[in-house]
Amino acid sequence: QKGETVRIAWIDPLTGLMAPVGQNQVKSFQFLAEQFSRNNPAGVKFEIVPIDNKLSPAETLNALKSAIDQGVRYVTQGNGSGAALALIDAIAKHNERNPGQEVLYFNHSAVDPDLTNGKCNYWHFRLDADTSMKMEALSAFMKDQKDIRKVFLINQNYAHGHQVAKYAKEALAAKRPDIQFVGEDLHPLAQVRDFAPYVAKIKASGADTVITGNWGSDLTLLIKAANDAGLNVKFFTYYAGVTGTPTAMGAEAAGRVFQVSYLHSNMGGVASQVMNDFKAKFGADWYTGSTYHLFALLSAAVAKAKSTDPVKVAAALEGLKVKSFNGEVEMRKSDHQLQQPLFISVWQKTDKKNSYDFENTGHTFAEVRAFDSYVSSTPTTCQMKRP
Amino acid sequence: MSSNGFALELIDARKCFGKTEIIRGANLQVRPGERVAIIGPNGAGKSTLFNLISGRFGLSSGQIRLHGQRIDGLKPYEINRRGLARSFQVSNLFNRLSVYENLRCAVLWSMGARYAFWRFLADMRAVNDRAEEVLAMIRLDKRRDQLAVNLTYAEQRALEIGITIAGGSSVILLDEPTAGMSKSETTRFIQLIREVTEGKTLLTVEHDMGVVFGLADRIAVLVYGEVIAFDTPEAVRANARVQEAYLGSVLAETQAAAAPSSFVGASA
Amino acid sequence: MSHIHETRPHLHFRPWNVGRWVIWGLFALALLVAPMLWKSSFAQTMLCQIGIAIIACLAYNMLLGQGGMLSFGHAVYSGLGSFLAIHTLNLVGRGELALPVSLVPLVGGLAGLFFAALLGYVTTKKAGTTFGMITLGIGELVWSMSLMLPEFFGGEGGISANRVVGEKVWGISFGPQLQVYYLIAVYCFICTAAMYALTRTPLGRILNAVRDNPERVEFIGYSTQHVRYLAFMLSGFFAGIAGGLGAINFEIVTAEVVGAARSGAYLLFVFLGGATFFFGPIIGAVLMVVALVLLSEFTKAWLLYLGGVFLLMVMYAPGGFAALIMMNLRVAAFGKLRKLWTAYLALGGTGLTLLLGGAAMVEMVYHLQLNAALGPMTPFLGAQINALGVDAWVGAGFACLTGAFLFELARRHFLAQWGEVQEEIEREIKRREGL
Amino acid sequence: MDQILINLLNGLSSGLLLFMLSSGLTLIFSMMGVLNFAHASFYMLGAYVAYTLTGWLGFGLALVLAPLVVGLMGAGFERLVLRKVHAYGHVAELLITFGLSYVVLEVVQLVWGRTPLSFNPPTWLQGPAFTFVQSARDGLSVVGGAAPAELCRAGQEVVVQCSRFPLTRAFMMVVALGMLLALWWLLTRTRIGLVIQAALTHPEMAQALGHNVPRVFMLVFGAGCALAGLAGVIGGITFVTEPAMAAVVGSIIFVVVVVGGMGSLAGAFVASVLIGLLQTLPLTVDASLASLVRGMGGDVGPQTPGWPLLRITLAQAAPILPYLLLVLMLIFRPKGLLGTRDE
Amino acid sequence: MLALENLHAYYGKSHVLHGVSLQVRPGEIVSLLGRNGSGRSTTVKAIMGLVDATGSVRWRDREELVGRKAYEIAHLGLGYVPENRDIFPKLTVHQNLMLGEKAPRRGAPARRWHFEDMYAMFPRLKERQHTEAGVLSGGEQQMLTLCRTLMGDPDLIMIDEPTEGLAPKIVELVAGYLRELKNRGISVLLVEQKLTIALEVSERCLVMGHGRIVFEGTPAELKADAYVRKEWLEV
Ligand SMILES: Nc1ncnc2c1ncn2[C@@H]1O[C@H](COP(=O)(O)OP(=O)(O)OP(=O)(O)O)[C@@H](O)[C@H]1O
Ligand SMILES: Nc1ncnc2c1ncn2[C@@H]1O[C@H](COP(=O)(O)OP(=O)(O)OP(=O)(O)O)[C@@H](O)[C@H]1O
Ligand SMILES: CC(C)C[C@H](N)C(=O)O
Ligand SMILES: [Mg+2]
Ligand SMILES: [Mg+2]
Repeated sequence: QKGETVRIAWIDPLTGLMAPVGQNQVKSFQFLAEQFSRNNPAGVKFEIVPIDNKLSPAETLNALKSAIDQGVRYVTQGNGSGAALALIDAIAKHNERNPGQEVLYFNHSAVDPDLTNGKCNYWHFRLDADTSMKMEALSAFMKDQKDIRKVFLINQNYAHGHQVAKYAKEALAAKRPDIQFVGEDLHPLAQVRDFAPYVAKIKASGADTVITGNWGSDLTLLIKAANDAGLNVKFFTYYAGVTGTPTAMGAEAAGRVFQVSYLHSNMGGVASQVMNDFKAKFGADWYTGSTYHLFALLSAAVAKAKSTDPVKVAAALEGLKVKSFNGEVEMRKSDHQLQQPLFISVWQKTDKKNSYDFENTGHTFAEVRAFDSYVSSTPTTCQMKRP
Repeated sequence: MSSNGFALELIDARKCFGKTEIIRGANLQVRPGERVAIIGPNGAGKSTLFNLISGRFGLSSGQIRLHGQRIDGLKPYEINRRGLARSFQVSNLFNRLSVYENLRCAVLWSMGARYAFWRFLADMRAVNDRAEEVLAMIRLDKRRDQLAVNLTYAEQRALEIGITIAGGSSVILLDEPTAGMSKSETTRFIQLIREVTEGKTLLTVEHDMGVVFGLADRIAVLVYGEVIAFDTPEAVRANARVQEAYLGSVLAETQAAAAPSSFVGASA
Repeated sequence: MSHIHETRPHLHFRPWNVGRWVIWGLFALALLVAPMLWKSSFAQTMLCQIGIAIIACLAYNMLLGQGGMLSFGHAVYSGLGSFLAIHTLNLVGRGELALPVSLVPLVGGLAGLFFAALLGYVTTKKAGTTFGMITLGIGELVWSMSLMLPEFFGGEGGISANRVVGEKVWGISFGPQLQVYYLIAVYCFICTAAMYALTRTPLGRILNAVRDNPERVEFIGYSTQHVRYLAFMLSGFFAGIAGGLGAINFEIVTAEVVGAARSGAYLLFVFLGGATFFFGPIIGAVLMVVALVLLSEFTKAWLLYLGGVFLLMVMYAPGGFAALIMMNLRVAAFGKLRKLWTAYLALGGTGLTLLLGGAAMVEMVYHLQLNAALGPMTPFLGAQINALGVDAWVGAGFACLTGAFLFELARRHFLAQWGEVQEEIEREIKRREGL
Repeated sequence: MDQILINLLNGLSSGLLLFMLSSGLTLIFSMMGVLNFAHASFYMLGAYVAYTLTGWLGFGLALVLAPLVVGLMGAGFERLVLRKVHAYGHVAELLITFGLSYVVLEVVQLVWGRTPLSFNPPTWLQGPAFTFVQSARDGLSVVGGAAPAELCRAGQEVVVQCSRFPLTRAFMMVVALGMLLALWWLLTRTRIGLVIQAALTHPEMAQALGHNVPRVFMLVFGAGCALAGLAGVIGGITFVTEPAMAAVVGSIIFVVVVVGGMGSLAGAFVASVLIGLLQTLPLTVDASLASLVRGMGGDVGPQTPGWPLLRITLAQAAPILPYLLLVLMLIFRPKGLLGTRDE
Repeated sequence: MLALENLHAYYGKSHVLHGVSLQVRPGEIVSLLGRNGSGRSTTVKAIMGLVDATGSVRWRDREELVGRKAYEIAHLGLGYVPENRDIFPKLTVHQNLMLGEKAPRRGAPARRWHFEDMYAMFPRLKERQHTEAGVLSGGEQQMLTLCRTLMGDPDLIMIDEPTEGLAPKIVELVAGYLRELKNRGISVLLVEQKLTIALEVSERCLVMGHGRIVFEGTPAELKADAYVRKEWLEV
C-alpha cells in the first residue's frame, strides 16, 4: 500500500447557510491531508475531493454517487445530522448491493446519538463525541457549580436541538436534582432574526443558566441579543467556537460562555501547533479537531491492514487505539463511536497561559475542566451487524 | 307572479354603487324573438343593466327573470347555461388563442363538452363544425389561425360578436356592437347581426341611430337608471321626453333617415 | 358553405399527425437509450432525476403556462406525494401492505391529488398575484409544519425506506439503479403523453381561455374557479407522481422536498425552458438537474453563473429555450436558416471567448476568496492557472474584453440578419395568404 | 409588568424594522407591479455597504450614504435590466429579480466573505436606551440609560429585576417613524405617486400626456431600494451582518405587503406592526392545544390521535402564525387590511 | 404649424404607413378620414412618438419630432386623445384630470383651461369626479380623455374618434367644443369615422387609404368627389 493515494470525498455544504463552516472545514481537511501525506505510518498519500451537498440530504446522495463514480472509497461528512442519516443509510445500501465496491463513511461532526445507537452501521465511524457524551461531560462540570440553580433550555427545533434538551434534562436530573428547569424553548432552525423576545422570556423566568445546542447564526444572535438586553446568565454551549460566533460574543460575553468539546484553543502540543500553522496559512481558526482524528485513525488502520481496501480498513478500525491531539482515543468496537477526552472551556480574555487569539477578538477559550474518555463514555444500544 | 311567456323580464331592478343608485327601479319585458334596442344618454346605466342581467353584478333589489325563471343572484356562467349570452363594449377576447380557438371555446359548453379531460377536441365533430360555421359567418375565415391580439379593431369586434353568438343562446345582449366601425362595416354588421339572431331574442345598446332604427322592433329608453319609454321606433321617436333627454338636435338627422335601410347610405 | 370547410381540418392536420408520431417515437427512444449512452452510476442518477423533474415541471406548467397560475408553492404537492409514497413503501417493507413497488408512485400521485383537492379549493378562488401569494403562504406553512411534526416528516433526517422489498416481479427487484431508471422512464413517458393529451381536451382548451381572460370565460358558460380547481388537482396528481418516483429513487424523503427552494426551482426552470410551449418544461427539467447537480460539481461559482444565466435569458430570450428553438425552426421551415449560419458561428465564437475570459476571472476571484491559502493555482477547464499571476489576469481580461467587443459586433450583425430573415418570412406569408 | 412592556417594545420595534423593509417593497410593488424578490438583497447590500463606509467615513455618514449607494444600485438595475424586461410582463420581471438575488448573494460573499462581519453600532448607539426597574417593593420605574448596578442588585427581601431596552432598537423605531412620515408626504403631497400609478396600466398614455415615465420608474425603484438599504444599515448593526441575512427576511416581507393590502402604505405599516407583535408576543406563551384541552378537563396524552399537533406550543408555532394570517387573509379578505385592489 | 413629410411607420416588422405628408396650420381643424385599418390612428401615434417612424415631422418649422420621446413631444405643445379610451382606471376622474396637467415651466403663458372649464363643459364628469375612472360608462370615459388632454394645454390637439360611443346629443356638443377650441386658437387634427361631424366642423379633409393620403381638399370638394368617397370611404 505504500505510495498509494487514498482519496476521501468530502461531502458537506459549500454554499448556503452552513457555507462558512463548510469552507473552514474543507480547508482543515486539505491542510491536514497535506501534513499527513508527508508523514504517516502507512506511507500513503491523502487527497480530499470536496463535493458540495448544499446541506441537503438528497444532494448528499447525488454527491455520494458522483464520488463513487470517481472511484473514491472513503467518504467524510459531518454538517447536519440529516445529511448524515441519509448518508449512513445510502452507504449501507450501496455496500450491500455492490459487493467489492464498499465505501467507508467517516462522520466528523454529526452528533445525533442515533447514528451509533438505533441506526448504527458497520461502515460508519464517528469521530466527534455525540450529544449524550458531551452532555455527560457538561453535566459533570455543572454538578460542581453551586451557583447554578435555575436552568433555561433553548434549542433549535430539530433533531439535534431536541436531543440536547432531552439529555440535559436527564443528566441534570440525575446529577443535580436540586436544579430547577424554569423554562424550555424550541425555536425554528436558522430562521429567527430577532432573539430579543426569547431573551426577554429567559429573563422573565429568572434563570441563571442557559443550556443550548445552538450553532451558527442561531447562537450568534442569541448571545448578541442577550448582551443587548443585559441578560447576565451563564451559557453552556456545544458550538460557541464555530465560525462567526466568537466575533459576536466579543468582550461582553467573557466569563459567561462555556463550551464542551474535544478540542479547545489552548491545548498546547499538536493541537496548538496545527492551530497556529493553520491560522498562519489561512487566517482562520482550526476548530474541527476530528479532521485530525480522521487522518490519524485512517493511516493507522491502513498500516494495520496493510491495504487501502475499505473492507480491510474497516475491520482494522474496530477497536483501534491511536494517539491524537487530545490524548489516546479509541474507536469503540461495539458502535464505532470514538472514545476520547472532553474539555470544558470558558470564553475569556487572552492571557499568558491562554494566548491563542480566537477570530482576532482578543479572547479565547480557556480550559476549566478536562474529562478522561471514560467519564463521558455512554452505553450504546447498537447491535452491530458485521458482514 | 306568472311567467306569462316573456323571454326576459326586469321587475323593479335596482343597483347601487356605494351611495349612488345607478339603476333606479328599471322595468322591462321582452318577448321571445323580439329585437330590442336600448338607448339613453351616456352614463344612464345601459351597460350596467347588461351587467346586471348577465350576472356580472348582483342586483341591489328587484328581480330578473329569464324565460320566467329568476336569474338574479346567479353566477354569470349559470345564467349563460340557461341560454343568455352577451358581448362587451370593449372587446374581451382570449388574446393568446387563435380566432378559431376563441370560437371553439365559446361553443364548448353549449355542445355539452363540460369539463371533459378524457375526450379529444379534435374528435368532437359537432363542436368543430359549429366553430367553423361561426367563423364563416363573421367572415374571419382568412384569419382563422391568427391570434386574437393580432386582429384589427373591427375584426376584434366581429370576433367579440362571434363568441357571443357561437353558443347558440336564445337571448343575446350586445353592448354597442358597432362602436368604432365605419358606416360600411356597420351596414354589413347589422346585416350579420340580423342573420345570426334570427329567431332569437336580442337586446342591444347602441348610440348609432342608424343601427337602432334599422334593427330594433322596439326601443327602450333608459335615462338615469329608469326606463322612461319602451315602444316601437316610431312612437319613441315621437316621444317628447325622449327627444329632450337623448336625441337632441340630431333628431333631424335621424328623421331624415325615416326608412332604416336608406339611412345608412344617407349619412355617409 | 359548411361543405367547403368540411375537408379543411383533415388537410390541416394530416401532416402534423405523422410528425407527432415521429416526435413521440423519438422521445420514447431517447428515454430508452439514454442509460446506454451514459453508463456511470452518477449519470444514471442524473437521468433518473431528469425523468422525475420532467414530470414535475410539466405538471407545474399545467398551472403556469396553460392556466396562467403563478404558483410559488408547488413543491407542496410533489413533496407530500413523496412523503406518502415513502410511508407506503415502508408499510410494504414491513409487510403490512401488499403493493408492488412499481405502483407506489401512484400512491404519491393520489396524495398529490388529495392535497391539491384539499388546499386547492381555497387557492384557486383567486387568480393572479393573490393566487401566487396564497401558494407562497401555504408553501411556507407546510414547510414550517414539516419541522414541527417529525412524526410524519421525520424531522431533519427525513424518512428513509428500502425499495428492495417484496417478491421480485420478472426478476425486477428495483435494487439496481437501472431498473429504477426504467420505471421512471415508463412513468415519464406515460405522464408526458397524458399531460400532452390533456392540452387537446375541452378542459385543456378552456384552461387556456381562463389564462387569457378569466372574466370572459364566465360568460361562455364555464366557472373559472372550477376550471382552475380541476387543473390544480390534475397538476397536483402528476406532481405527486413525480414525488413518489423521487421517494423510490432516493429511498429517503426529507423536508426540503416541500421547501420554497424546490418550488422556486420549478418556477425558474419552467420559465427558462419556456412556459409557452408544451415541451418547454422538458428542456427546463433537464437544465434544472444539470444546473443543480452537475454544475455545482464543476465550479464553486455555480450560483453566480446560474443567476447570471437567468438574468441574460430573461432579458434576451423571455420565451425560454423552447421559444428560441421554435423561432429557429420557423426560420428553418422557410429554408432560411442557411442565411444565419455565419452569424450564428460568429455569435458562438465571440460569445465563447467572452465566456472563457469572464469565467476564468470569476474562477480566479473565487479561488482567491476561498482557497487562497492553498496556493495560487486554480484549476480551470483542466488547466492550471495562476490566480495571482499578472499574465493570467491580463490574458483573461483581454479575452473578455475583445470577446465582449467582437460579440457586440456579431450581435448587431446577427440582429440585422435576423430582422431581414424575419421580414422575408413575413413577406412570404403574405404572399401565400394572397394566393 | 416590565416583561410585558419589554415584549411589547420588542414586538413593536421588530415590526417597525419590517415596515422599513416592506415600505420599499410596497412602493415598488404597488407602483410598478414588480414583485421584487431581490428586495431583501438590497437590504443586505445596505448593511454591507454601510459596514465598508463606516470603516472609511464613520457611521454617521455611512447611515446617510449607504442607502444612497444602494438606491443608485437599484436605479442602475432598473435602468439597465428591469426596463428591458418590463415589456415581457410581470412574471419575467419577478424572475429577473429572482435571478438578481442569486447574483447579489454571490457577489456579496465574494467581496465581503462568507462569515459574519463584526458590524457594531457606534458608541453613541451602544448600551441601553432605558431600563425598566421592577421592584417587588417600589413597583415599576424607568431609568434613562443603564440603571446603576446597585439599583438592580437584588436585596435579601425584595426582588428587583432590571430590563434593558437597547439604544439601537430605539433608534430603529425613530428612523422607521421618520420614514413613514417622509413617505406619506411623498405619496400624498406630490404628484409623482399619481404619475406612477397611471403609468403602471397605461405607460404610453402617461407619456403622451407629458410624463417621463421611464425616469419615474427608475426613481421609484431606486427609492424603494434605498429604503431597503436604510433598513439594512439599521438591521445590520442591530442583528448580524452576514450573507444569510437576506434569506431570513425574504418571505416575511411579502406577507407584510400582502396582509397590509398591496399598494397601501398605511396598510403596510399596520401589517408590519401586527406581524411584529405576532412574531413576538406568542413566544411568551407556552400553552398548547393539549394544555387547553386539559384545562377544560379533557384528557389527552401521547396516545391521543393528532397528539403531535396538539402538543405544539404557541411559542413553537409563532413562526408560522404570519403565514397562517396571510392565507386566512387572502381567503377572507383578499385585498388585505387596508388595500383597495382586489387582484 | 405641423408638417409631415414622407412619414413611414412600423409595428415591429410590419410596415403600416407608406409615406404620409400633410400639414396642419394654426387655428385650423383638419380631419383625417378613411376606412378601418387605413392607418389614421397610426399616423397620429407616429406624430406623438408612440410608434417607430422614419421620415420627418416638423413642429412650428423648428422642431423635428421623429425620434423624440412622447413626453418631450407633449411638452412641446401637442396633445393626443387616444381612440381606445386610455383612461387610468384606478385613479379617480379628478386625478385623471390632474395627470393631464404638465409640470409648470418657467415663462409659460397662463393656462387656457382649468378644472372648472372641464366640469362646466361636461357636468356629468363633475358629478362623478371622485369615482374611479375605470367604472365610468363608455361615453363618460370618452369625455374624460378629451378633457384630460385639454388640461395639458396643447396648441395642437390630435383627437382619435372622439364621438365613438357618445349619445347623439353629446356628439353635437363635442362638435361645438371642437369649434370652440378652434376659436381659442388651437389647431385640431381630427380622426373621425362619422363623416357628418367631420364635414361639418373641419376646414380641410384628408382621406387615407393603405397608409397613404389619397385625397386632400375641403369638405365641399369631398362631398362632390363621388369617386374618392366610393373608393376610399365606403366598401
Ligand atoms: N362599479 C361601479 N362603481 C361605481 N359606479 C359605477 C360602476 N359601474 C358603473 N358605474 C356608474 O354607473 C353609471 C352608468 O354606467 P353605464 O356604463 O351603465 O352607462 P351606459 O349607459 O352604458 O353609458 P355609455 O353609453 O356611455 O356606455 C356611470 O355613471 C358609471 O360611472
Ligand atoms: N399594435 C399593432 N401591431 C401590428 N399591427 C397593427 C397594430 N395596430 C394597428 N396595426 C395595423 O396597422 C394598420 C393601420 O391601423 P390603424 O389603427 O392606424 O388604422 P385606423 O385607420 O385608425 O383604423 P380604425 O378605424 O380601426 O381605428 C392596420 O392594418 C392594423 O392591422
Ligand atoms: C457542525 C455542527 C454545527 C452540526 C451539528 N453537529 C449537527 O448535527 O447539526
Ligand atoms: Mg355603456
Ligand atoms: Mg383608429
